[in-house]
Amino acid sequence: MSSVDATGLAHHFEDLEQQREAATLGMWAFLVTEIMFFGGLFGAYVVYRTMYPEAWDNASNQLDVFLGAVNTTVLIGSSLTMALAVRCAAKGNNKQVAGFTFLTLLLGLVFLGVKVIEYKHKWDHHLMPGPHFELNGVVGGHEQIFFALYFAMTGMHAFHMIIGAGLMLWVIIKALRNDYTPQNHTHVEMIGLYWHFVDIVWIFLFPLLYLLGKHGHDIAGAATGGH
Amino acid sequence: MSSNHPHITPLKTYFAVFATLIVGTWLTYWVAYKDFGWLNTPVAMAIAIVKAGVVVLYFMHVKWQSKLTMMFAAGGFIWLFTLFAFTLQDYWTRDWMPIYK
Amino acid sequence: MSSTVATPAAEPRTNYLNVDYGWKSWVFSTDHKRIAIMYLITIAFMILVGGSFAILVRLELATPAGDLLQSETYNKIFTMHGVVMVFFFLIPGVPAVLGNFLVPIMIGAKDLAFPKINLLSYYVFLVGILLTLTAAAMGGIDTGWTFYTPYSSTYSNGQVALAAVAVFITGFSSILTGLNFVVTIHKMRAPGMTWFRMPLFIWAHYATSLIILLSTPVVAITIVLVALERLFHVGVFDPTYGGDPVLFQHMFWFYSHPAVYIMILPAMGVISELISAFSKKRVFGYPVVAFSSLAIAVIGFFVWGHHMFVTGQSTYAGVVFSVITMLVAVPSAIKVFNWVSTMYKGDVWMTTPMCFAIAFIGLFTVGGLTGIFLGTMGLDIHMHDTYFVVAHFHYVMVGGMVTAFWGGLHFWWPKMFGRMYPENMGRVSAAIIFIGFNMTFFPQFILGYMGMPRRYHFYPEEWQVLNLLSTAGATLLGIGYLLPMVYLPWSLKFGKVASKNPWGAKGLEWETDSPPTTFNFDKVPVVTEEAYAYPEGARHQPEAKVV
Amino acid sequence: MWKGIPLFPDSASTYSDAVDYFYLALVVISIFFTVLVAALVVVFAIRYRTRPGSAGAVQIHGSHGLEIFWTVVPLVIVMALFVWSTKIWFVVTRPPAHAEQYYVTGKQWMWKIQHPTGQREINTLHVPVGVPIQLRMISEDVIHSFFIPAFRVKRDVLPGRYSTMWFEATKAGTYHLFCAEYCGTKHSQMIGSVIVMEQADYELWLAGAAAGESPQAQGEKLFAASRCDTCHTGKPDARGPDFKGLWGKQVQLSDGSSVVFNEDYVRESILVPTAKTVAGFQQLMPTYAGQLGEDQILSLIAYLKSLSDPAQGGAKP
Ligand code: HEA
Ligand code: HEA
Ligand code: HEC
Ligand code: CUA
Ligand SMILES: [Cu+2]
Repeated sequence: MSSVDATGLAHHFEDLEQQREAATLGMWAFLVTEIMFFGGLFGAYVVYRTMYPEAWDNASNQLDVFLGAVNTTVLIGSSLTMALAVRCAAKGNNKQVAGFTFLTLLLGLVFLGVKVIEYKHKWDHHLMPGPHFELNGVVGGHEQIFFALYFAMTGMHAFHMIIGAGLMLWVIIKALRNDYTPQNHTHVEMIGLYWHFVDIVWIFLFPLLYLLGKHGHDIAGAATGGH
Repeated sequence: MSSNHPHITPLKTYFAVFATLIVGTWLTYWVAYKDFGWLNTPVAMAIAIVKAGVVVLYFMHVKWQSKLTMMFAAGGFIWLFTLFAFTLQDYWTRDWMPIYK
Repeated sequence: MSSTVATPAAEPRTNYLNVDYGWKSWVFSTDHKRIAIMYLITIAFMILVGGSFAILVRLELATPAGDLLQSETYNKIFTMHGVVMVFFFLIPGVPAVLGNFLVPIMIGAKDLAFPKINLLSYYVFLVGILLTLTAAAMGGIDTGWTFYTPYSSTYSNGQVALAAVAVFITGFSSILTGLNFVVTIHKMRAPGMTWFRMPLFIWAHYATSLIILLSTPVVAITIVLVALERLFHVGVFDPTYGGDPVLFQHMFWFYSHPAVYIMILPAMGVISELISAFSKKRVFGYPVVAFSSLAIAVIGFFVWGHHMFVTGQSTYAGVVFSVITMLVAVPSAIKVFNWVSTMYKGDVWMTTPMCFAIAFIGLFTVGGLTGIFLGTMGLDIHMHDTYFVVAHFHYVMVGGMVTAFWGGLHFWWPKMFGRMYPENMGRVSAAIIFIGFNMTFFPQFILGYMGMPRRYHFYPEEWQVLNLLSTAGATLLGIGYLLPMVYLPWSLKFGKVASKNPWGAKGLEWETDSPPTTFNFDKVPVVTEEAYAYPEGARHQPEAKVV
Repeated sequence: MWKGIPLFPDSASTYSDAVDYFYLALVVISIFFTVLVAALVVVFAIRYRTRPGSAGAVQIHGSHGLEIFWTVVPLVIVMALFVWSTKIWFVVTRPPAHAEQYYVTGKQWMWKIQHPTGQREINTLHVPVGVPIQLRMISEDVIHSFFIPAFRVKRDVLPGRYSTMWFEATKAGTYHLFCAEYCGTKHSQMIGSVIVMEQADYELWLAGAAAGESPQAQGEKLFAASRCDTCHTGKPDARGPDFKGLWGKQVQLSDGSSVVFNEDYVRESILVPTAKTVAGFQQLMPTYAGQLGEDQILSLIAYLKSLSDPAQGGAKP
């Protein structure tokens, strides 16, 4: 069994350094798989966008840019608080770890809340892809594929955030139990890497989904939302 | 990590990165309403890549990590690019063949 | 190396098998060796399931009229055959059983880097199997193992969504295993175990793990899209909404071509070990063989379009994929020639594993060369989706990977269980498998060139003779496969007790007990020599021939 | 030419012999390497077998020369094969300029075929010897694949996009026609035959078969019946564009890009008119999705195409 000693060293490693290096490499290897996972969706996006550029502009104009931009800001903020939490853990300051992680969690929840509002809006306007999809009275246009990918991409992203939120709770509990020391806080670091990765995905999703076909539109009018 | 004492990044760096990200976000937003023709998307992507780059380097500490970690981080993106490139070479060359009289 | 003489100790030492008893000590075990054994049992069961489907396919095809099964049933059977064999036997076969057992031992580590994740990957795999079997029980799927849209997403009546979820979940199992291997090989090597002292088995697993990490996630998300499309008709691949069914094929083959190297690379690693051990020689051109694994892994990523030459891909894209397909054959050729040269002036001992290794070289060569037929576009127009393809991939997968699996299993059997298998039985079954295999699949090359399409329940009468021959061969092959499934378990109780190193082979795994202790070594080994450092004039010692 | 040998299917198209020669070359190369490898393995296994008093292994680390040799030789061989096969590939995929146009629609589980002269057939294709024939194919449901082993040609038939293949039969006879892409329950029964006839016999057959109207004529009728002509009047003030002389030309779109006026574009314009809007026009055209079947769309295409054909005089509504 992978028994763990008092310093947090599992039996099959030689020392904490080896253990930590293994964890970091393992996390990055995992993130590589995540890149390819979202990459499949981005690939489909690129292919269809080259096939149906007009539909893409049209459909993108249905999204609420302002909410999207706000959410981007929120998520970036949560990335900052996460980075700060990791920094405090490296100093062994468990109280601050709990505090910053809690902030991160909060910002994450704000993001998900905004997403719910956006989804609700799509639902109300028949923009859920499927047999009932309808845009400006047209049924079965290529815009539907945009929305299928929009929901798949943002849905997968939100799903990753929900898992991240669970992990945050775990960090908070461990921090409140004073588990982190300057020598052994790999746990927070790894979860931090995961959270930053989720942020990066959104950094690409925001311009690709929300900001197409905007030129010619009025930037001020955008603030009140698409429709 | 190359040493058992983890790198502690100065707070200033973190806030600078944060500022870059925020500025980047609203810059993309603003730029999207300008008409650059086909350049709109490349510009937006360039900003996104810079943003992702600073997150990877500073927030995710890759700047201070072993070469191996850097290779893995870079490898993921490079591979993704090959997936795109080799898929698109199909779509972009489909109507080169003059089968339509 | 200490004594190699088999002395059944009065008081057996504690080893990973007898250290703990009771089912809990197995199902919650994080010991990589116990997990490997659990995989072995599961996979043995799956080959019986998949093999039974194969037998049904062959029985049906014994006559041109589809008189044994309904068309729909036939379609479900070959689909289940492909799905079970590929996802639940071939992909996990060597890595999750032999790799799991041997990777840590061969590099002198106590365990894989993440033992809990290793256990998790086993259970994820089990869930995948259960879901697949549920899907089969609830009506099955009839899409072919390739799940091509829009048939799978819109028209099929089968349990596509459930099967898709099952494949998705199984993908995670292999990702977790691959991740564990990559980190273990990078970070857990014993002192002195430099990259160029690693056995080629480890190189092969490293290359395989990279492919798993980079390709599996793409098929995972693709399968999610198919399931979404199936459940909610979202239109990603549906042509009525402007979706492109060919996009699915790109995304599917981006995984599934590299996946064929996931299947063959570990098998090639096994063959390198076998040939070296039984020729008492260092593998000829060791670094070249090591790098050829990486070359296959990397180049193998850019050939996927050779499955799509006639499916509506651009004519020019076909050219690009074809030329890279030609390139990927070269590192495989290099491997074959290096194996052959390793035997030159060796001290060759034709044990069962060596018989399998030699069968592998021959069958893989035929399978690989027919891959060239398919990779050249002018021919593939005619051969695509005919029995020529079926014969090609059974030669590489069954003649290649499965043969190597049997060879490796026999080779390391004494290490895994501390008992020898009955040698002569082993040689006989190797011979039966070799003959039965060729009889089953060689006629299919001819059928393919004659134009018999695959996945056909009915076929024109003029092709019955060859089909009958194939069915007869399959029966022989089935018997060949059943034999080890009987005598190997038998040997657990009645086989001769094995010494530490019954083959007199090099490698860290032969320096520890048979079976090894829980932490593999009493103290961390220090490596001072390169892999396969057999001395000049090395001979198989008569006393080592315990069999 | 391989008729006596049962290892080859009939060879009955202009390029089928070329494919066979290439195949034979590959077979020879494969036999060479397989025999070489097998012989070496067997000889080594016997010659160097372990036995009391055997010499023992001679440790050889490797040889740069040999490694280079067996890297370069296969490389040269496969590159040569690649070049050879790619030549065949372009012959088979590039239809000659004046091939006769046949239309094929695949659906679960049958082939519907229409001759340029209007005759319709199901699961059988009659063709004359010595005439290059191009098939334009589309599927109504899933992916199928049109496969004629005797001609050494196959091509997938996709839903939502036209694919094409061509052949010129060289020998009268009846040959297998298969669906080669798995398409569901009766995939193995989606078969038929290709009947190659001498030119004169073909004429006779055409005369005997229930001759329909030519696809263009059908398309022309449909153009009126579907009220396309209310907008596409061909007059300068028409609500929709004029099609005369447009075939194969670039069409300017309202967003500045352009697109080729071909089968796929016309089909898209009919089914999803919103997808691309022609420069200088309003997006007024209704969708015909669900109203026109693939066969009908093919007829409309044949008609629109004929409007650009000088031989047809560009008949206008
Ligand atoms: C273990 C699995 C495995 C392996 C290793 C391979 C290896 C190869 N495969 Fe195969 N293949 C499959 C499994 C595999 N394949 C499967 C499952 C399918 C069908 C999927 C489906 O549709 O269901 C398939 C289908 C398939 C196709 C598509 C056919 C079609 O559908 O139309 C093609 C086309 O290029 C192809 C090519 C190749 C090539 C070039 C290699 C090469 O890597 C082979 C290299 C090896 C050698 C060349 C032999 C050794 C060399 C020598 C002894 C030296 C002499 C060599 C030369 C002079 C060249 N394969
Ligand atoms: C690892 C992969 C693997 C393995 C090991 C096998 C093993 C076998 N396969 Fe197949 N096969 C595939 C992978 C594999 N296959 C794939 C991917 C497809 C494509 C599916 C698709 O089109 O979607 C396919 C398709 C396929 C077809 C084509 C079906 C069609 O297109 O219509 C055929 C036909 O002969 C076939 C036959 C066989 C046979 C006879 C064996 C034999 O080697 C099996 C021998 C094993 C046993 C027999 C089991 C042990 C014994 C018993 C269970 C006891 C009962 C037996 C007796 C009493 C004799 N397989
Ligand atoms: C209500 C008027 C209307 C009807 C009816 C109509 N069209 Fe159109 N069509 C248009 C307009 C307007 C355009 C140009 C704008 C656009 O591209 O959507 C157009 C564009 C087209 C184009 C692309 C033309 C180009 O020059 O690129 C094709 C092809 C076409 N129509 C075919 C048809 C066919 C076939 C029918 C009947 C089955 C039909 N149309 C019926 C109004 C109509
Ligand atoms: Cu149509 Cu198979
Ligand atoms: Cu392949």
